[in-house]
Amino acid sequence: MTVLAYRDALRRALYEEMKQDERVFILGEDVGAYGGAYKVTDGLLKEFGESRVRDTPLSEAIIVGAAMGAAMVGGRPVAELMYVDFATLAMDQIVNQAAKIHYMFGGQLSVPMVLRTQQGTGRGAGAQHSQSLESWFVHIPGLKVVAPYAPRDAYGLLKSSIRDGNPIIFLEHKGLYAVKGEVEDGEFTIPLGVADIKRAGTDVTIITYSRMVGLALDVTEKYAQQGVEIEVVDVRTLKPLDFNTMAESAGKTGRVIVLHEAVKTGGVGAEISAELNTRLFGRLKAPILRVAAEDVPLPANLELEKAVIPGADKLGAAIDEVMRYQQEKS
Amino acid sequence: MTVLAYRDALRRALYEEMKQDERVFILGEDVGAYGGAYKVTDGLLKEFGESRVRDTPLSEAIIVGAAMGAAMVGGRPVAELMYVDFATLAMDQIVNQAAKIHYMFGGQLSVPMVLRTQQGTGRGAGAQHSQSLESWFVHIPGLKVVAPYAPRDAYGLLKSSIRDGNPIIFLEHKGLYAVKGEVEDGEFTIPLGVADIKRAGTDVTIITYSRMVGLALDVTEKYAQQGVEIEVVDVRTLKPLDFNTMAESAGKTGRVIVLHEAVKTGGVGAEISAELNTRLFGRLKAPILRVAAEDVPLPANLELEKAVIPGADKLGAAIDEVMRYQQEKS
Amino acid sequence: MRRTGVITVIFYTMRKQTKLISRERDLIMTTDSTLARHLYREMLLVRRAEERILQELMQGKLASTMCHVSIGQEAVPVGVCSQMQPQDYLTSTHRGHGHFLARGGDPKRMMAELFGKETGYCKGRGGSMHITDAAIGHLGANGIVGGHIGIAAGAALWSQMSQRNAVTICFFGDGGLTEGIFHEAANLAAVWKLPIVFVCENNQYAMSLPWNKSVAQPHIKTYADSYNMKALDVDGQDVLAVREAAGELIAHARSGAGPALLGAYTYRFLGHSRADPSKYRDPDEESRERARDPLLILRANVGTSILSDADADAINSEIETLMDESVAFAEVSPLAPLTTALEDVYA
Amino acid sequence: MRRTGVITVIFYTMRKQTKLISRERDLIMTTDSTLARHLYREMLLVRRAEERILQELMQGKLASTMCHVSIGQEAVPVGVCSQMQPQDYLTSTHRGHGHFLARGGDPKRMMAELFGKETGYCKGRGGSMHITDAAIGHLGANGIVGGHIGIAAGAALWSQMSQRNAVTICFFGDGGLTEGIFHEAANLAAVWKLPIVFVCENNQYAMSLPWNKSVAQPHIKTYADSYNMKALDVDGQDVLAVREAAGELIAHARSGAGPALLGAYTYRFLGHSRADPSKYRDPDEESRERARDPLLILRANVGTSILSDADADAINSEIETLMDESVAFAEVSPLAPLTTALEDVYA
Ligand SMILES: Cc1ncc(C[n+]2csc(CCOP(=O)(O)OP(=O)(O)O)c2C)c(N)n1
Ligand SMILES: Cc1ncc(C[n+]2csc(CCOP(=O)(O)OP(=O)(O)O)c2C)c(N)n1
Ligand SMILES: [Mg+2]
Ligand SMILES: [Mg+2]
Repeated sequence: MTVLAYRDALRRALYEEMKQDERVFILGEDVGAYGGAYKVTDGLLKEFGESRVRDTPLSEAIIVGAAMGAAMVGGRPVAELMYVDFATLAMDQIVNQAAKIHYMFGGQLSVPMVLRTQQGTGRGAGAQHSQSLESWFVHIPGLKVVAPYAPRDAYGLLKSSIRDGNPIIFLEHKGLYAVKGEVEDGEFTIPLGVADIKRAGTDVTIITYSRMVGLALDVTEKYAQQGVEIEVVDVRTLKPLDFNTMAESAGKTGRVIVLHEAVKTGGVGAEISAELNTRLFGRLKAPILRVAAEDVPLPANLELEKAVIPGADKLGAAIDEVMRYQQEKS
Repeated sequence: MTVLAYRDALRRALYEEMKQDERVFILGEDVGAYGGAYKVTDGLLKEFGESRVRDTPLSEAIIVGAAMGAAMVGGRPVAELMYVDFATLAMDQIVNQAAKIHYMFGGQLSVPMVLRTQQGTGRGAGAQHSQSLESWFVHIPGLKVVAPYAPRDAYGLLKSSIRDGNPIIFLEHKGLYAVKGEVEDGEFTIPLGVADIKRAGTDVTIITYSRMVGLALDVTEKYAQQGVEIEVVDVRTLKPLDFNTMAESAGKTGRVIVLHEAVKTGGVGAEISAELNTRLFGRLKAPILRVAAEDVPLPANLELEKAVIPGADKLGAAIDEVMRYQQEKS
Repeated sequence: MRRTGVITVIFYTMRKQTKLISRERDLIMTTDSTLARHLYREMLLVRRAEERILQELMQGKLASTMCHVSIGQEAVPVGVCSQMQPQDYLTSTHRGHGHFLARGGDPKRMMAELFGKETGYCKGRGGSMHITDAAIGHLGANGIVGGHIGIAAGAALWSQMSQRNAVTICFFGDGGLTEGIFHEAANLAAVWKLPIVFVCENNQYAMSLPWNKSVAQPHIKTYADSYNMKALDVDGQDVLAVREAAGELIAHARSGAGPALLGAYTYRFLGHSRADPSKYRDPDEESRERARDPLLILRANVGTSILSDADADAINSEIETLMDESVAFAEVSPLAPLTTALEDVYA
Repeated sequence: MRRTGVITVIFYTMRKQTKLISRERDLIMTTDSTLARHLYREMLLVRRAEERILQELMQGKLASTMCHVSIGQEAVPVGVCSQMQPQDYLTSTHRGHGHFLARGGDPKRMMAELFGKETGYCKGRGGSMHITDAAIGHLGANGIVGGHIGIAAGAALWSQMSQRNAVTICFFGDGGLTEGIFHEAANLAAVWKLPIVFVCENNQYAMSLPWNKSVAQPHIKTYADSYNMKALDVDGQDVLAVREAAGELIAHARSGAGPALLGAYTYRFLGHSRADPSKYRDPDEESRERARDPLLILRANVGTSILSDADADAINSEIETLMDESVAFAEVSPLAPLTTALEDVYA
């Protein structure tokens, strides 16, 4: 075991995959000498040279386009978009092209490309640099979507993503890069599409991903002291979603909270809640609650930002609410 | 009462608003001499001239950008994007800019802009010209989203949209343009955010919008003959969603199907289902079912296309399924 | 030895004179007969295939409503593709039958694709607008104007990185020129010296939008200056001129000297799509431009000693047979089973 | 009478010589003292404001981590804005304090905005990157490189349609030049002859990306050729040269003759943001470029008879006081109540 920061775990994955597979290369803004806006690719230029660690001009559409085209003819690009907010400039390339090429062309071509980017709040970066847009990608057949929380998951899932053979949207979180966690020493991968129970519990299931896993874990102790055992399911991969693991946990606890940092309306929480409600109809003790950001753009002022995203208070209120159903109904 | 085709009802709204308000103007690809790819703006060039009906170069980002900027300083643009699939080229302008300007700049500026586009299947137009992307826009605070089915709704909602003062995503359907319906003769508007019960019923609520309202209405007769009275709720506006009307109907029937043409995963049906499940916890007779397109890109072959989008068979199966809960539970 | 001359063509939509490279009549005579026959055949193949496609479309045989023919523009894909090598790539547009056939795509499986059949190149899922043959380096016709330019840049990038000596040809229309991604791609290709040739097929209209309302100056090659890129503007009705210019630019790209831009000035003889009667065009302009048929121009330029009437007739009947066979193949092929609509979402 | 001369500046990142318009020393003497003092004051205002902002940032006083200063680049916004009329618009970038103050934005409410206070221009929701004063035609600083170019084009469009005689200034960086939307906007503006002046502030870096890895040729004005647009490249450290070039281009745009492009060559003296030690830059380059301080260049160019040391000192103390007042105003202003985070989503 080694303790690694999230960014270092990601870098280790990139480094190993580039060492092992000459087709893997990196492109994006400031990924070279600068080492990436959040320093994930730091040092890779020195190790692999300018051909495989490519600083691009500021042209997000062609960053994705060039990655996609290279992937179609034999490359294994890992493209970085500095903020997920800038993916808005490349949605045609991601959605109309990369996601559809394999299907639309009858399976003749494929797009083994990883698109790394980061999202979320925590820096008062304002409305245009703090969004969480995962639900857009989850809605697009042909894409896979990954959103790790723990450094070891970031490492293992990035490796699987690079090897996967499909266009992968790999969503990091700007607030996690410095967060540390244990990572096994040898090489390993973590399969896409498999959720992970980050804490076992019997009374409430919190389903979440990315930085909000941390928030969920944070509140569990307090509730454990009150005798409420919370299970935290980190879905890790958002497309495909591991409904089996989620439904199993939900069936056991009977109380589900879906927690994410994206705004509530149209968020991934809706998909999870809708599907679990259908699967577990009549077997839930309480309504599934969604704890998510308010339906507003994100303000730059850090205090205001905190006020609109989920915190321990809102999560706690939701836990209290679903637990009330115990008294009333059991 | 006049019987008007959808496209003619839309044109009437545009015509009237342009007559009444000099600030209203149209811009987009082929909106002038060509009359729009689907002929909605046909004849408006002759009536209002080249300054107010502006053919643009093929540059989707700047079509939206120019509309937005004009709106910020006094214009009332109605921009047309020929297919919603091309909105992927303008997502920064729509999402990072238009949707956020009022909030991010502290209320100093606003964007009274309507972005008309059309989506959906029915022409074998293939993976890049047939998507239904409403759930992306529904996820973005600051936007409003409209998706009319009936010609009179198209007319009344477009007029309200033009007058609204916010950026509106107005989603028409390529399969509805020729469909006719009654429209009242005098001028009228329909408020945004209010659902419409297109058929009253007591046993099952089908919540839907856009072209799928037609499918829902089509199946009701058959079921009425079997003694199953279906209520069809046309939400019409997708943001904000009229949950009061939906919850009232769902509370009454206890059985809810959400029907849309967008792919199921991450569709608006998830949001509707999640919210209704929470609001009506314990009061539903059957699980809320979602009937939606399969999670695949859309094939060009019209037969294959039909196979992946909801039809009477799939909708019927869902109705049968929720009705089975009557026998079991009541 | 440069054998191209310069002619001046008036672009009606621009009402400006534009100097274009074209073959000078007297230099053409050296052209060998095999080449002339090849170019004529390829152009006629595209012409006849599209005539046949229109016919089948009218009869309701096509599985999708999306279909755009390039009748009148055949010299551009044929001239350009005649200079491509087997390892090269190309990307194509919504108006892609010409690129596809000129690159050597199989008309049978193309027709089957348009009919939505299982034997089609894309198993019926793509149709005309997404016709593709990866095996011959054809990376897809694309429905998004400019959308495929990214693919082209990427194919060129990987060709460079993996030292394949391959050049990528990126066809796009005058409409594509005004999409932002063209500029992002041109700049990236220039900065990285990618082996790519951008071929702008300027048929003077993007749907109903005439060239003079689409851009503010008529010289495509001027766009290359921003990117320090080699460029030529050529008479796109003259297949020999196109071939020569393309040869020069492809060689430039292949040498590692960087990308290039070819502006080919042509004309769409028919409407944008079947739904379009082209009312926005001046009938006089249409007849003037239709008179500049690339098939006739080639025959006139090379003369009957190089390409005889008998040659032309033989080519014509070969192609007519091929078309009959292609349609027959498409007809008898089975429809793709409905369950295949759920396949191939992921690799 | 054109009073601009031409100097040649070597761009280290490009290792090419670029001819730029600059004031010739002997022609400057005619400049009046009021103007010189005004330009000096505006540049010093931007300089001192940003120095103060950095100081407050270090002390943790700013409400957001996003903050980009333009120290070294002051001559560009000041020279350009000195030619704007009250009815004109501008759009700005992430590095926007200069545009904001040069246009006449209030430093007090700006500082309050950076402190996240209710009295700030955006009620604390925007911060440095979205500083905006609609009342003076400032349509917002923008966090998306190139994102505001659409707004500028639209403001110019409506100015034209409503015959306001207003010109829109669109500031953007060398990084913005390679975003597709710049080209879409430039083309649209050219085809529609919109009254807009695109001002490319080329500070030779987009974060760590040097100009020579961003583009394939160094002349910004070359981009204008594609759009048949009037353009000038100017030494962006010489405020008088910027002012003159801007005057010419703004007049051109205002006359209805169409858009224009100004390439202003400047240098970012500090890092991209606080987090950036600029390790990717050659220290020699940095010191050479920092020696070309626009404040010093103006004083040297006009001489002490026009702008005396006493003038400069007086201006400096006026501004120091203003800065103290601005920070004090920001400090005492109340934080925006948390509930305001839920307001103004819709108009
Ligand atoms: C991004 C995008 N915008 C608009 C369209 C609709 N459309 C299809 S073809 C076409 C005209 C394209 O013009 P051009 O590039 O000149 O090609 P041509 O049709 O003349 O061959 C348009 C507007 C599209 N498919 N994609
Ligand atoms: C579309 C987009 N891409 C990337 C970024 C991240 N970013 C912010 S500023 C910047 C550099 C911009 O360079 P330039 O336009 O030259 O302006 P400068 O910072 O030099 O003033 C980058 C890459 C962004 N904000 N928006
Ligand atoms: Mg064209
Ligand atoms: Mg810069």
